[in-house]
Amino acid sequence: MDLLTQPVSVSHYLVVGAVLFVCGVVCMATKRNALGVLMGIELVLNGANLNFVAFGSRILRSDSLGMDGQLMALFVIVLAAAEAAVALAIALNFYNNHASIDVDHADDLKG
Amino acid sequence: MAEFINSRLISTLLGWFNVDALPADHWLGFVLAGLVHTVLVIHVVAVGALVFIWMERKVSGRIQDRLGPTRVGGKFGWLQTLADGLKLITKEDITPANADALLFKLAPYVSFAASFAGYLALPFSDGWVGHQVNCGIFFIIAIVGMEVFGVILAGYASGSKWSLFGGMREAAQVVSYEVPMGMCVLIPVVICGSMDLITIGQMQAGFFTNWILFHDPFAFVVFWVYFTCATASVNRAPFDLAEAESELVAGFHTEYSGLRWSFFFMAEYGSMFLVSGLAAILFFGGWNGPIPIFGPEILNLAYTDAEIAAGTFRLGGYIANLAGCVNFIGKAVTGVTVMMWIRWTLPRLRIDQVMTTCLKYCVPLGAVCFVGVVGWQWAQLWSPNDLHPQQARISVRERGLIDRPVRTEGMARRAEVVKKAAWAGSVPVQAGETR
Amino acid sequence: MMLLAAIQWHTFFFLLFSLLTCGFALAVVFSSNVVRMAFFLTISLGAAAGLFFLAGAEFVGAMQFMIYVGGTLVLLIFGVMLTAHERFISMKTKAGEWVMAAFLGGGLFLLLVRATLMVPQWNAPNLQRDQVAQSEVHDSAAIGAAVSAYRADSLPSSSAPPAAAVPAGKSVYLLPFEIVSVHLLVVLIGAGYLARAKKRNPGNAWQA
Amino acid sequence: MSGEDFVARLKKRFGAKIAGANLQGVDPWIEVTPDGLVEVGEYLKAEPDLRFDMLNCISGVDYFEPDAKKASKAEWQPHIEVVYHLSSIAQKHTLVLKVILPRWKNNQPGQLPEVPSVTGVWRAAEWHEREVYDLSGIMFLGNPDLRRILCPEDWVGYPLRRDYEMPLEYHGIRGR
Amino acid sequence: MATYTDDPRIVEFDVRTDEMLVNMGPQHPSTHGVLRLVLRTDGEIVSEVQCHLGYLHRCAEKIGENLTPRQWIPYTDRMDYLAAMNMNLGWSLAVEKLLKYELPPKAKHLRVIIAELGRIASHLVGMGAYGLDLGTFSPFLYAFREREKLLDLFEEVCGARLTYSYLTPGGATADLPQGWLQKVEAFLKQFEPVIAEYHALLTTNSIFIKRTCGIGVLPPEMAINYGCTGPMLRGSGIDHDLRRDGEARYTDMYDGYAFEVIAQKNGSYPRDHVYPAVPPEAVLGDCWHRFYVRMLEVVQAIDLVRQGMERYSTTPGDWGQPIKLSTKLPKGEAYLETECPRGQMGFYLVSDGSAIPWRVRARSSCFCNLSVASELCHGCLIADVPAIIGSVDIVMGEIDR
Repeated sequence: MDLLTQPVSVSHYLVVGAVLFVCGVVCMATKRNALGVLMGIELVLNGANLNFVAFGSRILRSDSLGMDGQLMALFVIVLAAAEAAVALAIALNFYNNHASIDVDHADDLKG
Repeated sequence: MAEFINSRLISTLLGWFNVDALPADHWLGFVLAGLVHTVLVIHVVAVGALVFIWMERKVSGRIQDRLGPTRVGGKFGWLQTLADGLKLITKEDITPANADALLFKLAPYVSFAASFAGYLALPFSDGWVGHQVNCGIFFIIAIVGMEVFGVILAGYASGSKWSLFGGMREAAQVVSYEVPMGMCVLIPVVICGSMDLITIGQMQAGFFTNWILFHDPFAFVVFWVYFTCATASVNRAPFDLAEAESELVAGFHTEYSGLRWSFFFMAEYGSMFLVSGLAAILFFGGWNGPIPIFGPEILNLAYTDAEIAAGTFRLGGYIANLAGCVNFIGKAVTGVTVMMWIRWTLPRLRIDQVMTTCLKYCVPLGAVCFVGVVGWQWAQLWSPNDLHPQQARISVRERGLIDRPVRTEGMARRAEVVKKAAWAGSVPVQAGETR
Repeated sequence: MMLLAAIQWHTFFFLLFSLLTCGFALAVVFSSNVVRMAFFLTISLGAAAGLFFLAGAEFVGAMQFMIYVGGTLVLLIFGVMLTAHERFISMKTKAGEWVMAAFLGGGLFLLLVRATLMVPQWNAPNLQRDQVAQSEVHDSAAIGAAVSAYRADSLPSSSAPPAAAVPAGKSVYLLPFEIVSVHLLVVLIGAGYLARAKKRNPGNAWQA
Repeated sequence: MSGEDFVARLKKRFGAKIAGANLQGVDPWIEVTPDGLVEVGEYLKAEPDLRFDMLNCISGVDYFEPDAKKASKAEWQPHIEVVYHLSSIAQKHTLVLKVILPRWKNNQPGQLPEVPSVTGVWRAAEWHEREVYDLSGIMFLGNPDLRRILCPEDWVGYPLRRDYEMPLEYHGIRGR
Repeated sequence: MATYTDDPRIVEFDVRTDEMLVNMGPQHPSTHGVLRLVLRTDGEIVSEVQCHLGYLHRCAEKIGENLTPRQWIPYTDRMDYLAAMNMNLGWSLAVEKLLKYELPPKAKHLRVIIAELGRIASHLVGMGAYGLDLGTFSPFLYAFREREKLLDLFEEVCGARLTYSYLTPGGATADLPQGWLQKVEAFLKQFEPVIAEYHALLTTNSIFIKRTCGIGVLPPEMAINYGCTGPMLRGSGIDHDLRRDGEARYTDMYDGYAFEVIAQKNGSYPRDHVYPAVPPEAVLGDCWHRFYVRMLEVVQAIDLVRQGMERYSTTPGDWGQPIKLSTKLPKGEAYLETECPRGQMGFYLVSDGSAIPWRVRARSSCFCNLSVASELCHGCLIADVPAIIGSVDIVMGEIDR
């Protein structure tokens, strides 16, 4: 109950960010489906985003990064979208050429 | 609201039992206020869907030279949808053997939740909003885009090829239409300088010439683009490809029955109202009537800024707000009716034609209008709007009609930002800004 | 009653959203069905958007909804459906990989949390946050302004003239913003290039 | 389009492949042997003054009387006829061709009589031949997709044959 | 996204999806009854369509071998149940041809009136249902509003609204009731202006034009080769109508009537000065033209009904008593085709001299028209499949018999 009665601090956010980050890393490491790996990357990026936003939030800390945190988060989101599009295109091309989406089979680059 | 509940209702109640009054920011008030808001908004969606489905039947009936429902619940078949709802509840809830059961069961709720969440930021009248999000437009557009998610899930999880086609079509269509829709929505934002729907609504107060629709020719054109895109993004005919009953049987909800099926419908009608309401706020003055009966110009009943800031309650102000709410709902329902009218008139487009409409017509038109509106503002060309909005406020004040400061906080803040920045010497002051 | 009265509602919602975020992130990791993974990821990221809202970054939250949840994930699911062969829907991971990943992940997590908790400033909640929230310029217009040229949140006070390399009040984000825009354009063109129809000789593999 | 002259003209060209003709009936007809059918069809379609470009109908008619008493009185021997109704859109005239076949190939019940398919001449023949195959039990050699069309694919027997008996049961559904 | 292509065989997408076999039907909203189409699709592009028939097979031909011709009339009703009058007519004429039966002239005019009204009723459904196929519901109800009035008229004539069994060998089962012609005239007067509504809702609607123009183009040679008839054939620009070009026994009925075949000649339709112009996107033989031919045929049918009524009321004599039920058929065979709303419906009748025919055969118009559908659907989008099948205007009862 201690958790509930205390105001949220930056480190609360950082822990959540860490969980997302680690989940993403594990996801990237264990998934054999290329799209699963892609989802892991999204999780990692989001973990980072949470940190940026937390550091930039005036609500959590009075001497915060200010707007820079939010701006970085925005850049990350936008770039993640672009990255997803490119990665998806690669995955689909891989699928077309190999009739598989298993990244374990992706070790030959002959296409 | 929370303060009101705490300080007025609960404290009065407690007073009868000689218990100490609660502080204005007591949690109980917040919870109750939240509950009241939720229940209100749920009713807008759920009862709205009931009414709209009834209306759709009546409208389509009249369009098609027949009567529509006439029996259940009196002369006009008022209760037809309710009867149907009861029927749907009692129907067997079937999950196909091929379906991904978890996702299949969740999908309708995802759709409904997305549609419902949009109402969080939709103001029904001046200040009557679930939560005033300062980027409300953006929020609603994002949420409307979320609804597609439930549809895709339903399409995939049904384990039926027709459903899958429906889901894929929906995904392609909605993702594409978000682009022009975003552009169209930006235009009122550019004109008002705020993403806050309440601010945008407030700025259009006064006579109907102040509606953004009439701001300039580009804004006028862009409304039609917006309405087209909105129709497409909520999946209404002629863009209802995801369900396309003559091609895909019923598309993404082919395999659904009973209550789950009805959730999709609630979501659909909820979204229809949502985008129509957004259109009303963005282009048609929101809750402001064509003639400002309650405004300072005529009866002067509406709340003043000071009153809003202080949270005072006054009957006149309340009535003005109520009238605004009626006004707003009227406008939104008109939008919904037009969508119905279109649905029962036009044949359905083909998927590639839908894409063409989006990419070849809506996007370029939206872009041109965007540039046009920016140019219009920059050149300070004449506009029936009587405003570059904040100036209009000022001019009204100068004419001595009202003596209150610029009411829109967001505007004031932004003006301040610009002023400071100008001081910093980094940006030229934009045309139309106050110095 | 006492307990309820003591609850910080901001914290309550934070916990709610963070539980959703973390729970569904874990579900993503442990699910082997790729479509369900995508669905869990959506909820996880949606809840993360809620956390953004709670931190006062409303614009970023809405952005997260629109681009991540509405765009990127729909794209992902699209990809999932295009490759939705039965054998790719569920792909099991070998036990050895799980062990490896558990070690790696666990170590990483401990490291991160330790690092987090080591800085006392980060642990201290902001007790004046109500006042801060009032004065904070979190209008989306300010973000727009910051992206393009100037900053509303770090204007110099009149007493202290700017001395840094980047003058206070000015924003350094114009160039990155432009780069991102060009990048997006390139991606758009690339996507169009990939999806275009190619003419090939008649009687190709299509008929087989 | 079936006067004496026309028959003579065909006979001159195809000889024994024109097996006979009946010019007295309501609809006069010309009989063609199975091996000459495609050839005659191509000729009829190509010849500029004939131009039988449309195949209206193919029908199978089974001449068989299961009742022995009546059969003895019948004027014909049991046989099966395939009737081709042709018309010309350009020349506005019609023609009836017939191919007469034994009821069973080599007189062994169960072996379907064979006719070459005219699908190559008139595409319309494809479905008509399938229908005749389905209902009357005539094999059309060269039809690209000779499957049952109206009856289910696992149906037994040819319903429009005179000696056909409705099955007692089909997939658990009572027949007679 | 997939783009529309003329021939998928020469186009490949870099992002390819797997081919999918999809069942359209037997229970599907736009297959007009119980037709099953198996589509092979690559994304939204259909590469192959296979029709499976027989779900409505009711052994009409087999039944015909056990009934006298007049008794078989109700079975013809159930073939093309949307134009049952025309089915009755076709069979009656075939039987009369075998009997060499001469009709009284008044009966012929009666038959013209009834057959052309039947054509209007049928095309109304065809038109409305085509709207349904393209996703607009209202024209369907507008069409049925008028059709209902027509059915009222038929009901007055023969007591039935769908399966009339009115025209029989020898004439008709009864004369037209008193005052009926006035009612028909009143109906036609009311109906004529309504056609403009249909044109506004469908023919000239720009979405409709976009959905139908250039889709499912049927070249005239292919149409003939596949044995397509009726509006399918005329929609491809072939000037052929059995009412003019058919057998004497049938064309007799229309002798002296002012009548023009509805087909595009020299780039224009006989009546297109009155009705909307052909849109520039339309290609001869596409869905739009097939639809348009039907619309114009309705107008022409109105004209023929008017002429028929005038002749009927001025011709003295008998309206044509039906032949006796036990009339012996002469030995021999007869085949006759008539121009039904959906194409040429042929009946073939073989007799061994008894009252019951030895063999009865019905040549269905839709059967041939549908056989070309898989060729037309080659390489179209899924959404075009209902558009094409709808433009063929099939009635499964007639196909499966």
